[in-house]
Amino acid sequence: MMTETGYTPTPSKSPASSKVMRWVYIIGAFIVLAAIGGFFNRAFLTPENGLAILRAAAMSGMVAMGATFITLSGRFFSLALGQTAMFAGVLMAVLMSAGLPFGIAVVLTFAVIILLGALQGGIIAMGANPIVTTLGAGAILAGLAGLATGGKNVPIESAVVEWIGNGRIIGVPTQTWAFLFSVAVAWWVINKTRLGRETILMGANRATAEASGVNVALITILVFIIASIAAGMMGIFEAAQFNKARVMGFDAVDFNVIAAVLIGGTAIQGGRGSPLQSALGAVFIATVQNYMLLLAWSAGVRTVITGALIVVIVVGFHIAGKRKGA
Amino acid sequence: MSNVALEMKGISKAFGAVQALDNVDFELRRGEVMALLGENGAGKSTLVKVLAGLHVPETGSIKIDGKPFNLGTTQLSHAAGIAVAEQELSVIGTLSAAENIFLGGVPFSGPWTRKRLAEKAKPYLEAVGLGHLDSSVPVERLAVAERQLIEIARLLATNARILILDEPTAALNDSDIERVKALVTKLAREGHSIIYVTHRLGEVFEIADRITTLRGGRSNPPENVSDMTLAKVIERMIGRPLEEMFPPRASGFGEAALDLRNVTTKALPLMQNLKVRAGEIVGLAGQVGSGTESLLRAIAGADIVETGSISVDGRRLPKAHKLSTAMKYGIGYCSSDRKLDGVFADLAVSTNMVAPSMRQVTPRFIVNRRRIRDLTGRISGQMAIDPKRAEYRVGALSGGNQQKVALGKWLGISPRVLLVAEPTRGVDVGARAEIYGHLRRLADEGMAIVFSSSDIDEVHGLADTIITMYRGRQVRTVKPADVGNHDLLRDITHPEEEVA
Amino acid sequence: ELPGEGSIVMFGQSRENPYFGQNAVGAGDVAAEFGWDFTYVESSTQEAQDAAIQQLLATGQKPIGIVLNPISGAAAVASELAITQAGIPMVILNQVPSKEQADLFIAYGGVSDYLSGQNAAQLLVAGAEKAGIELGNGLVVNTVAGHSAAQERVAGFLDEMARSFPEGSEILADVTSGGFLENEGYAVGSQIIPANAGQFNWVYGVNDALAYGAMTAAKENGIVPGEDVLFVGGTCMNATTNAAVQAGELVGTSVQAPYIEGAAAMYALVAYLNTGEVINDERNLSSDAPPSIDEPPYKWNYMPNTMLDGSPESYTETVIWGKTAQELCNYN
Amino acid sequence: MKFLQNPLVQRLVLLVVVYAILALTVPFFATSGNAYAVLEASALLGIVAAGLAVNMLTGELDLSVGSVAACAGLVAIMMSQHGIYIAVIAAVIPAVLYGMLQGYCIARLQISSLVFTLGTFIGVRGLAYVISDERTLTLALSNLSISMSLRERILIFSPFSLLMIGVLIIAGLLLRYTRVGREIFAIGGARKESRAAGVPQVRPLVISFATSAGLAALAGALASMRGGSAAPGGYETVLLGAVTAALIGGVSLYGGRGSMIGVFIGVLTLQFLLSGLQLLGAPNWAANLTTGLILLAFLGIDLAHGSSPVATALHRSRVRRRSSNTA
Ligand SMILES: Nc1ncnc2c1ncn2[C@@H]1O[C@H](COP(=O)(O)OP(=O)(O)OP(=O)(O)O)[C@@H](O)[C@H]1O
Ligand SMILES: Nc1ncnc2c1ncn2[C@@H]1O[C@H](COP(=O)(O)OP(=O)(O)OP(=O)(O)O)[C@@H](O)[C@H]1O
Ligand SMILES: [Mg+2]
Ligand SMILES: [Mg+2]
Repeated sequence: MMTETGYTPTPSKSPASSKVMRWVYIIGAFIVLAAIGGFFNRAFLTPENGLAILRAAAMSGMVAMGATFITLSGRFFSLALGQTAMFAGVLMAVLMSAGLPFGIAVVLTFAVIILLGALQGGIIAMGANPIVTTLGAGAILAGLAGLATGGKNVPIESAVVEWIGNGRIIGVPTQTWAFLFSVAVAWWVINKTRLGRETILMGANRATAEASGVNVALITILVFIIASIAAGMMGIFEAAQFNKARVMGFDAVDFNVIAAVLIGGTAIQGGRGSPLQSALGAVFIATVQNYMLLLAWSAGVRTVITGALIVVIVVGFHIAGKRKGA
Repeated sequence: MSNVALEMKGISKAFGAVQALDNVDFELRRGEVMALLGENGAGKSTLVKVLAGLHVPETGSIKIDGKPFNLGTTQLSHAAGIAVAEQELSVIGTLSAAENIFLGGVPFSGPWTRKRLAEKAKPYLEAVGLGHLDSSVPVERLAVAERQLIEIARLLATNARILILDEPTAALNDSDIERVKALVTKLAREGHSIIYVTHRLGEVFEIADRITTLRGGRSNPPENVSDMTLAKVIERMIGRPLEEMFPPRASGFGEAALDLRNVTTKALPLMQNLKVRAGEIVGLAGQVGSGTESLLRAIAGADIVETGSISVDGRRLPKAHKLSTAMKYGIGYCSSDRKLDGVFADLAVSTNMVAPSMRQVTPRFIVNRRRIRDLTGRISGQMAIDPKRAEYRVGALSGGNQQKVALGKWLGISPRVLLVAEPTRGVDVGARAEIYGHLRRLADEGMAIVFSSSDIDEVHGLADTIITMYRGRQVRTVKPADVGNHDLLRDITHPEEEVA
Repeated sequence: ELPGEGSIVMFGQSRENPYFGQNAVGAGDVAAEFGWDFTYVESSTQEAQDAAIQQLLATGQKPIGIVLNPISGAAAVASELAITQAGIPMVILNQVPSKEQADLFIAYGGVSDYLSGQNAAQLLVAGAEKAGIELGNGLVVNTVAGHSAAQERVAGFLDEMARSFPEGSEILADVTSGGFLENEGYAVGSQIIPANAGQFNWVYGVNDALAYGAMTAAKENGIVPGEDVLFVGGTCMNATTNAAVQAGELVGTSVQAPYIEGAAAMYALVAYLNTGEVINDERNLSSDAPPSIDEPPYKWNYMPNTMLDGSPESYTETVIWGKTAQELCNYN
Repeated sequence: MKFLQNPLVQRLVLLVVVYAILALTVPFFATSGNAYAVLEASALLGIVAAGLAVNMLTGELDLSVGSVAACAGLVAIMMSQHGIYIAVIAAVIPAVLYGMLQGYCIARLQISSLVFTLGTFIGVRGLAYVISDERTLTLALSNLSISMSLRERILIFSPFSLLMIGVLIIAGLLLRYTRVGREIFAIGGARKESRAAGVPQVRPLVISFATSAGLAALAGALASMRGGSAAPGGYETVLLGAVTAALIGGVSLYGGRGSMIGVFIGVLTLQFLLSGLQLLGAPNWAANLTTGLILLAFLGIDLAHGSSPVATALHRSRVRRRSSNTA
């Protein structure tokens, strides 16, 4: 009874091949960038500089790994990640200055961070708008941290923390390892686990996901927990490097993270994208910044170019995605 | 002066690899109703959109009243006297009826005050039989049929001579359909030329003067309705005669698989009882709003069951169960709105197929690729879905194939009970027969199936047991052999006179 | 005739920044000394600060004096004019107003960032002599773009360097970072230091934290601070940077204490309230004791910017207005 | 009691409650001087929020308003020697053109404005640094009379705050009573349907982005001249403030719902709180905490009614409880 059609698959529509093309584009962009970079500045193409770029991408990169889950799940993004990072650092420092050993302080900190993520996810699962919820949550976290510290930096004294902040493993800083590790974990979770699959399903169409038995409330809570953990990790690394937790200096985190996710080509509506792409997005931004820094361009010019590049890249992804046959 | 209002010659339009329109010729005379027919994906809507100025064809010429015309923007198409009500409902819920009428480029100068709008909108609303309406109420508060009529009122307000209606009755009740049909006839009599797109082939014989069929993007020459039969129309559409629309019925049933006792929900305050045996297909016949879909929603857990009990294979579902609980008891549910909650249009066919079976394909939470492959292979086989397309976006498939994916995805959890609302809404006649065949085969394999439909032929042809519903009440339960279409139609429209 | 009671309102930036927190404490302590109420109104943007000042004036409150720390540079001119027109004596701190704005305020009492930059350059030169290094080219790690105090510091630093090296010591890179703290210094340092490795032997961070962050990055790249490359910030801040100074990783520092700054501004205000006069000139305040309130304040009163050579003794033995450098250099 | 379900009424009630609490607890709060100061402080936020609300009504969000305001402020200060009118015009016209271009791109590409304006948000900020040479620009002392004239007190108003009220009224009328206004609501509430209905898609978006950029520039230019200075890094928080005010005022992030009266209520609610805290000399974190709590409180209102998941869950548990009682 099947209708006969003389249909032959054309490569341009095959999702597998368009995925390959996407990677070809991304990697191509990096190669072009590297070539131009190396041409104008010899220092750009050195291994040291490569490491420096990875290190520069590491902080917002690791948070972007968590944030990608939120975007993929169709809950847009969180505007509380910077504050979560700050709060995690402050909380750990406060606990340690109260005399708790590092291990316990870290466990307690993450317990609180997980709770905070779960609370936000829970409110959003109840039907609240994610942007408004996280905007509010971020403001409250900033308020609480200010209240707890009176605005003072909180010093941390611990050899372990010192190592976490400044250690190197085979010459590569701990932060870079943490970034690579979170990329691997995020990739694995998205591609190889039920949670990952259900996150994508929910982002692609929440109503269908629910009708197919996906527990969207649970997934919502989990993705916000994951993002909070990633932010908490960053906060602890930030605090560890200079042995003190600070209340200021996390304003740009949210935007850097969102930029990494979007430049990586993850769709803002959810359901399409991957943590690997976000990681590349973060590295890409870091590379461009690094290059302009090495040429000692003024901050204004650097900012203009960063903005213009973001526009060009997101528009490029958008057009490529449409051509694929939306 | 000839009486040809619109002439299109050699129109072609491709979307990437899909040749949606392939050298299409089309002609429309003054004052006639031209039915535009074809399978899903045949190119009907694309042709309509070319006329609306939404698509620019790659080749071809268009003449209006004998003069060549360049379309390509909605403004040009307006200027040419063409007005289109597209397939998707296009009224804006938050705005009022009057505002909706004047928004789409219809002239209205001066301030848009409530009073002025109401005054100017009145004649158009009257023309479509909505003269009584308070035109300042947001249309989201109106019934679907009224919204459809407002769309037509908007066409009239443009003073266009050529009106195009793309599946205006797809989502309407029989009685509302009558309103639309009467209106179309009246407008044609008043001198409008009308292109009427539909999958309800019966309508064609009532209101159309001529028929143009499209098949795979190519056009057949127009034919007079009076020269045609239903079988001939179908043959033009699918390129071969349709032997059997409906599969043979079951010979016997098994144990009771689904049992509802005194169930009520907010939408269904009257108690509902229902028994469905393994292997049985129960058809709930009723108009939109009659409660047929609400009953399915109640069983599926999409609506909250306030009182009463539901059991599957003798196991009683918990009170006020959720969708996911129903699933665990072996209930699969396809709503009538595929795009909304039936498929993931942007994801691959294979991903869609395994969505309800996450537990099976991710044992210990880890994705098992082999299981996914096995399951998609099995479903593709059972539902006759081309396995080569397993990695395609579902949104790129035809309506019929999308519906097969929406149904087939349930096979992974081997449901005891399958609930299907409007199994063939917007699905063309060939794919329709195919879907009926699949449903029957699933029943034969031991599933209990309940479907709801506002299409009486469908219920009569497919169901083993028919339940008619009217305003949330089960009017009666009958065997198809014992009733005619006529009785069913009366039951679902005005049952009072008959039922004691 | 000093008022026996009254209130002082200080407008400033968020006390979540420890520097401004100490500003407030320093000013508040002096106000308390004279028995006055002290309110600190904090804002995070210039518009918000303007609004807060407007609100104070509009509600008819009449403090005996106002201390103003404009959010950005000379940005608060309109608010200053409004306060002056309302007849409330106002002193400014933290951002030196230009001479043209002299009519808009009673006196300035606070840092001279130009001096801070000069001090840093002198520390660098002295450090190089001590380590036996001939200064060559260098890098500057700046703070956020458009920060006027930092621009002053760099100007002072460069002028002083030009005096010491008339033939020119080249700046290879002058880069802005995202903030004021170690992390930000590290973020840019970790990129420009490996890229310019071997071509420079000094780094100026516009404060000790930025210099320290850059220094950390340098160490990670195998550079020995104090031997291969000299690092200087010139504003003591916290335990970490102090330890680095004492270890010779930063070549000395100077005490530019926010606590003293707040006090300096208040003393200028008190002296004016007491005498009703201002001497239209500038002076560097002595580090021994606060200025006398019986003499009129100068129009521009620069707080002490005492250099420390980096020895532990220099921290414990240097005393400014009764507080040791050790105390004053531990606010962050 | 039915009118209490009107979201606008709920918001008005909240505004009154906030005012009453502050008036009773904060000294000087309930003075006419403070009313003037609050309105004056609202002017910047109000004008930006009016433009952004038009933008949100179309279902879009222009993240670049803060950067545009900063650029406009710088231009206005640079041009101030030619007088206030020239300065404002010189600041606003390029912004309007920029907004039109941005709206055109977004409409034609059919790209999410959140994604697109993330880039312009950063790029235009960079432009501010470039045109100012990374310095804060100040009004020449001889031009400070501009500043004074903008804040001159008329009862409880100033020219600036009157302008804000005027902008809100005009925007409200245009939205309500013109075709373009209705188109803005249409494409915001129902993008797909409106396209099918033949509502032009490009024009309303061009207008909406021109409005958000133009009003941001107007507000930035006037606020900078009122304050006597413009910093390239300025107005960074105005986006968040304006969005918050619009949300408090009931403008939907998904488009199609909201009103200028709501925006005004939102702006005032926010400004009352900030002003109250300021009068108390409260630290920054207190403002953070309050804003956060207010936002969450509004989520509460929105969650409580309708068919939100939480309402469904409550209903479900009510049914279960009832049936276990009767069983
Ligand atoms: N915008 C588009 N991009 C890509 N392909 C398209 C687009 N619009 C239509 N098509 C494809 O063109 C073909 C013709 O589609 P069209 O919508 O005209 O069919 P139809 O006859 O109206 O079908 P139905 O009865 O389901 O409404 C189909 O294969 C369809 O999927
Ligand atoms: N939106 C779209 N974008 C790209 N390709 C499409 C789109 N819609 C349909 N197609 C492709 O166009 C071709 C023709 O579509 P059509 O609807 O005729 O499919 P079909 O196999 O005949 O299904 P059925 O018999 O169930 O109607 C199909 O191969 C389909 O994959
Ligand atoms: Mg087909
Ligand atoms: Mg169609």
